[in-house]
Amino acid sequence: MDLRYTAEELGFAEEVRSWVKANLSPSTRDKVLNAKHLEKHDYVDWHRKLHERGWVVPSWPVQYGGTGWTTIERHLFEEVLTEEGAPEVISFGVRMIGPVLMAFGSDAQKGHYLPRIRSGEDWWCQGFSEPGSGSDLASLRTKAVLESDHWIVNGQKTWTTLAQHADMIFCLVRTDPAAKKQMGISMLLIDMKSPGVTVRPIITIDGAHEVNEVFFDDVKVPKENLVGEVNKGWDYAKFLLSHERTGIARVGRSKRELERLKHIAKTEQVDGVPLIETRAFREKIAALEIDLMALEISGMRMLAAAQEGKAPGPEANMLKITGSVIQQRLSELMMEAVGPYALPFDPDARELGWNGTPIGPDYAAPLAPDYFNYRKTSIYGGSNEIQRNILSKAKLGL
Amino acid sequence: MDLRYTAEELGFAEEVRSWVKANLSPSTRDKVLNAKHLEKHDYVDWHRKLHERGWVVPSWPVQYGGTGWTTIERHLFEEVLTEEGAPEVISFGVRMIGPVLMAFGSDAQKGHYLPRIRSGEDWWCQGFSEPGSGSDLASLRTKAVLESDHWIVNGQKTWTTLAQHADMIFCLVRTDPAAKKQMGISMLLIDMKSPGVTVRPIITIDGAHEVNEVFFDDVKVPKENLVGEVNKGWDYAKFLLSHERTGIARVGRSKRELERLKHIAKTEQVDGVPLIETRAFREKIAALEIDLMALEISGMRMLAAAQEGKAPGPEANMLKITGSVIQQRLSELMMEAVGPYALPFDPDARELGWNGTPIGPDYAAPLAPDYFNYRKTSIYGGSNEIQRNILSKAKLGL
Amino acid sequence: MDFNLSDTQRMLEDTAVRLVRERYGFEERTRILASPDGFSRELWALFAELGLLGIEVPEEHGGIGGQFQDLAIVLEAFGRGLVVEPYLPTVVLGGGIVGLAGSEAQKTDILPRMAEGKLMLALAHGEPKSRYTLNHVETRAVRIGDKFKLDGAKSVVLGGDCADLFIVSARSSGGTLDKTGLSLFLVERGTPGLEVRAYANVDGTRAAEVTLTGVEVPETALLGPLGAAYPFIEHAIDRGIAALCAEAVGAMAALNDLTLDYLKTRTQFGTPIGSFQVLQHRMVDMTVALEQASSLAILAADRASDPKSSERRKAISGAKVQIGKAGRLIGQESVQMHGGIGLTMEYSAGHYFKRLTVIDRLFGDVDHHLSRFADA
Amino acid sequence: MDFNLSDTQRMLEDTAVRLVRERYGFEERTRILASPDGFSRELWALFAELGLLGIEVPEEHGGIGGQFQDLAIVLEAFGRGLVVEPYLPTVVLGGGIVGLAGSEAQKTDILPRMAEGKLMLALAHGEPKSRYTLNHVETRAVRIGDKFKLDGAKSVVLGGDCADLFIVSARSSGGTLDKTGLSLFLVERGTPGLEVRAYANVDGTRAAEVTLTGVEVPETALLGPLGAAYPFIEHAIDRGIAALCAEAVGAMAALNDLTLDYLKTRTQFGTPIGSFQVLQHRMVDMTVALEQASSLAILAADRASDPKSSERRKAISGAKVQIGKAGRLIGQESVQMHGGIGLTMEYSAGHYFKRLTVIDRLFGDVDHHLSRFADA
Repeated sequence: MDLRYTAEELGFAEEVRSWVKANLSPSTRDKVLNAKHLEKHDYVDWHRKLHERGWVVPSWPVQYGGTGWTTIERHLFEEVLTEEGAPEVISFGVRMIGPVLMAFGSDAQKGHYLPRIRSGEDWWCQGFSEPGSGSDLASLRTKAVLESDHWIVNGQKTWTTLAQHADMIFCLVRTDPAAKKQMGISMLLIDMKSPGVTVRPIITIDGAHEVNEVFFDDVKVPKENLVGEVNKGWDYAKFLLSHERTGIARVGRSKRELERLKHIAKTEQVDGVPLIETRAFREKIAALEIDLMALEISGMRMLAAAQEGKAPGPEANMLKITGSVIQQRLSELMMEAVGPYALPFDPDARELGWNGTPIGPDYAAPLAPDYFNYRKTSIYGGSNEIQRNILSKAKLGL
Repeated sequence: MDLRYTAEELGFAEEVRSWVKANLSPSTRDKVLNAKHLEKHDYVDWHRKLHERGWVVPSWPVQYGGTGWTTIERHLFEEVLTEEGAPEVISFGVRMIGPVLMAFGSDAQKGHYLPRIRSGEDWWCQGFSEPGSGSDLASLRTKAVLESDHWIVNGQKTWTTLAQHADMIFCLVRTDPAAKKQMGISMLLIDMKSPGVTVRPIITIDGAHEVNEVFFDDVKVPKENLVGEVNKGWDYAKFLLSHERTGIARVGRSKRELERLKHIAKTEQVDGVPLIETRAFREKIAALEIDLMALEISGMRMLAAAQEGKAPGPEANMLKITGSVIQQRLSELMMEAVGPYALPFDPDARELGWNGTPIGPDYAAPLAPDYFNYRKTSIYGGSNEIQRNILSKAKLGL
Repeated sequence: MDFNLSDTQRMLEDTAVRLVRERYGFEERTRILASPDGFSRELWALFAELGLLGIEVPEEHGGIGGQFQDLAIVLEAFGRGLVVEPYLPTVVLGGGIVGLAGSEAQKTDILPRMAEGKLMLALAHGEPKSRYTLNHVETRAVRIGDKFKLDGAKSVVLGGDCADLFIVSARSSGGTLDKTGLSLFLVERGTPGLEVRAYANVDGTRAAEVTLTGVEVPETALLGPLGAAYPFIEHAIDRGIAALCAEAVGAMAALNDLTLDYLKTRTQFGTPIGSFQVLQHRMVDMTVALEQASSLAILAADRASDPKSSERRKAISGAKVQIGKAGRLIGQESVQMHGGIGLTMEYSAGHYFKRLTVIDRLFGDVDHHLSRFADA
Repeated sequence: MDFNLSDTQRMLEDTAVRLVRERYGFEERTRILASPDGFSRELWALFAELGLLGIEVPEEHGGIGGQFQDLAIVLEAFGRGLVVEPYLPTVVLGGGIVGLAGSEAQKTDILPRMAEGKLMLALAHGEPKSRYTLNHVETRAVRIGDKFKLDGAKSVVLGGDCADLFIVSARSSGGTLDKTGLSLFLVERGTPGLEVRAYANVDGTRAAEVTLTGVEVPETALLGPLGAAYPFIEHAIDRGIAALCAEAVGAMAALNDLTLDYLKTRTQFGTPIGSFQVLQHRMVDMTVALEQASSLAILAADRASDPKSSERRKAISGAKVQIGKAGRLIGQESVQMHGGIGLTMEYSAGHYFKRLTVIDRLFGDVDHHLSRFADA
């Protein structure tokens, strides 16, 4: 038992760090580190750079372009990228549909889509939730009917993240209305440019356009875009979600945000004393930092177990709960830190290259909106209530 | 709308206060104010004094010896007595079985028991809970069978508070095994000296003997000791519990305990600074004091509504939840305040007249044991989980 | 001790509640927010007509000569409707400080126009570095002959976007954190050297950054005693806090109702989500939190007019702490129980959440008032 | 980075777990608590036999020359069994500080006897007024010829009831709160002027108030450098905290198991209470709290031997905070879910609750370590 990184591990981290410093565009870095809005090209350019270096899909099997790193190395890689202000690689392709296709896709699908996911040519989004189907995903109604060599899809998806940028969407659709719930669902790969697909923005209370409604009106989808077998979609979705959860603790991101919080708390003053020196706030930061230290080690213990071949079990659900609460708490403390200047709504100040005078300190504009926005972390990817239900059954046997 | 007491109300309070100062025994007062153990005579002597003064059952109708005070006056009366260190009047007779007998008892029962409750001649205890029937009270099994002119009672009650002092017990017993749950229950008045009644102490983790198991082995109870009608016991119990809940917020007691907490926090020092001057602890006290201020006003709003004739509804359940949490928090902060000296178990120091040297400060001995003991406040009288179930139905309609 | 509403209070409650119900639906509010002013001058005129702008204004000045509790009752109703009109800045803060510190002449000049809805006010006190410290004032006032010259900056001035008249605090003596040496001045919009940068807040209300560069005002613009305005400022802000507490109680009550209704109507797994015990108990805790907060909001309103500042402080800061905590719990839990829909612009829950979040930031957050309470 | 147990650790875990399972049932423990000593000398001898008293003791001194993590593994098992034998006072604190500060001669004299179970130790450092401040020492040490004279009082000395040898901290120079000027002395039970008032703690473990009145010890009794003992004391206590964290993890795991079992077996309303969603979610939160606390207990054990005190402090204090919070949550919730039975002497849940409560008070509570962490 030894909780320190080996010299090799530290050397690896340094190699990654110097490469990132050399290759990450300064403007993208600035946006990420200062919570400004990223545009599509910020994501895509970085994705391409990683692809060229062969580092875009570390967790994939080597034959599909994976790096063959140890879990610790993968952890360090994520950590360094995040710390250096690299944009997150959009997970829908790399972490979600990619692994599903490797496990259940046809050779044609693997041959066509996996390289395009790696190269960033296809931007994927996820078509699971529907207005009537949130926590109860299996009640979804969007239906697909096979007519000769096409599926005809009708229905509506919602909360579709960044659908406005997407080239492809993987959808859960009902293909057997007679079968009960989970049984009649299939997974389809749909081109967003298909006639009959309409994307409608949902503006959230922070004023951002991040999620969308996606409508399907007699959309024709080639027969061969079915993933695996018909009516087996639910199994593929569960497989996919278990992969999603492992990334969802966001330890690296939270460590970076903790530094931003400390920076703000050092700059803000209360009666001439830096906020970070005032007991109450100082100890709120400390309590959060301790929770984060614990989460990081919990995460590594899970990775170590995974290294031993154990699949991420209920531990992943625990990480999701704790990780989401820590992200929310960080955003809340940053908002508190800036005091009355949390009030002004100053969206322009979040756009790169805007050169007006900010209202209040230059870090103030994103704080309240991000606090509002981050309430989502305990809702999406299976709400924390659902996580507790799962844990109560799977881990506690209740 | 005016939240200040009128001159009359304040005058009344002063009258009560000077009477208490003149009549409460100093040794009893010392025990109450310093969390020492009270003996039976402390309760009984005080009860008699109140009885002589005609103040022992303020909430009773005048024809039964009540004072006819307004709810505000009753509130002030309780407040002053508590503040001055008077022992609580044991509620089983005055607040529980008394009102039940007035509402449902026979004339003979009223004529015999009510005067003895007022005078303190009978010490009552409550026979509701059973080992298998806690939150699910209606599942109780103790049974009573009518044989000619006696009920033959067999079974076991538990968590019976101060049964070791009791002359009488009011019991819920199953009189119709066939009827389902609530329907087959009756209420019996049982003399604790009856052959076949055995009291077994339960020692709690604070080392105290406060609760007991009470066993009934072919106990003969005169037919006329049935309260009201046979198999109606559940209704009487519900009536009784609704009366119990109103007192359970313990605002006066908590205000007194808050002062004790502040006294301890002023005496304890951290690196030469009084604990109460250190930010973290100072603000923990403040947060609790604020909750208590709110609870006091919530309680008075309920009283005012009661004055208007509205019966104490779900508000009482809310007071119970908040009141119990505040009592527990107070005991916890007192324990925290004394630091390492919370560890020694020093029961002798809690007995009056013990003149050894205490281990650590003289106020230390009761603190950890009382913290342990006060966990009961969220369990008894209907656990806070049960209170929430009731509120969710009765107030929210869920 | 008496918890009953007076007849005036019943009347005001009916008026305000009906006004909100009939004229302030979610769509109407959305339209108002989207309008150039960000509030409705038409409704403002209606407020005046109904006497809501002159509740505390003495009858001889065209008001109804009521007390602070009467105001609180209207604010609770406004909280339920998330009313964005600048009632707090103009009536509670502006009208309040004129009433506390103003000369008869100033009251006679200002209060009737305010009550008629012809004059909007803003208290320009907070500064870029003052955070929640009321005695932190860097803006300077220098007497030059029969004039005062004002220089400095005021931040997040509520209602500063539309105010016709600013009540500006400035320091004529002492250091940045001294409680003595503060004075108040009446500065009309348009006065040379007065620059107003208006903006919307995250909750849709409006405010402004105000800078004063060599602003000259006559001696008659002095409101209250020279160099001794601090007690008036603190009292006026305490009244503002009591008003915010009443508004918050209304907003929390509405949000609890909305969430309870959602629990009863939203079905998942073939049953209303309100049938899940976990959500039931959490909804109960939100209800208890509201009950506790309401009690202290009532106390705060009762003590708001109390000149004894230490007793007032305990009541006001205690209430602000309780409101801050309850607003956070109810806001976050309501959004959580609603799920995604609770975070969208198109649904009202998220707007209540934002307003409650803003209220916790106004005039001192939970930490600030916890320590003020402890020190009172 | 490696989270796997070494072979020694697996072996020790098996030994300790079996020992607790076979020899430390609830009835057995109750008997032990009721005995005059309040612990079992027979079991103590068994500990020695199994090598548990000499885990960190170098092989040449009759130990197995293991590391602190090995110790932590035993303590976790002891936590599961609520073992009351003075393992922490003698082996972790006493043996620890001798190992850190002792001369070869002192180690050779003390450690073998400790490992054989022939010598019990107690670190007498805390004082009536010191609370959790390690540098608060009023006990004085004055050199008189070739002797030291010690005067002062030590409070809540863990294991002081049965210690054969006390390690006493005293001040040979400086003011009450100075970190310099502290020294450590070995004082044998029975030394004239050494008075020991033994008692039981609320959790059944034992301690003593120790007073020193003109206690004379030879120069050879000096442990470590004269006037420079503070770093050793802080390190020894940090090790003690790491050990408590490991013990607490064991106790919390056992209490969670006990509560989960109760949820599955206790029926009310005709169903196991574990079928109620509210209790399910709260049980999940207790499980998550344990997971989080375990992670930092592992970190604390990993850093306990770290001489770099600032890095060590962050790990130790962070773990103590997490353990304190988790212990409070798990202790209080377990009692609540058990109901009355959880508060009786006859059932084990309440005893776990008491031990966890005591652990939070030992060597600094949550507030103390939160601020130590923040300042580290």
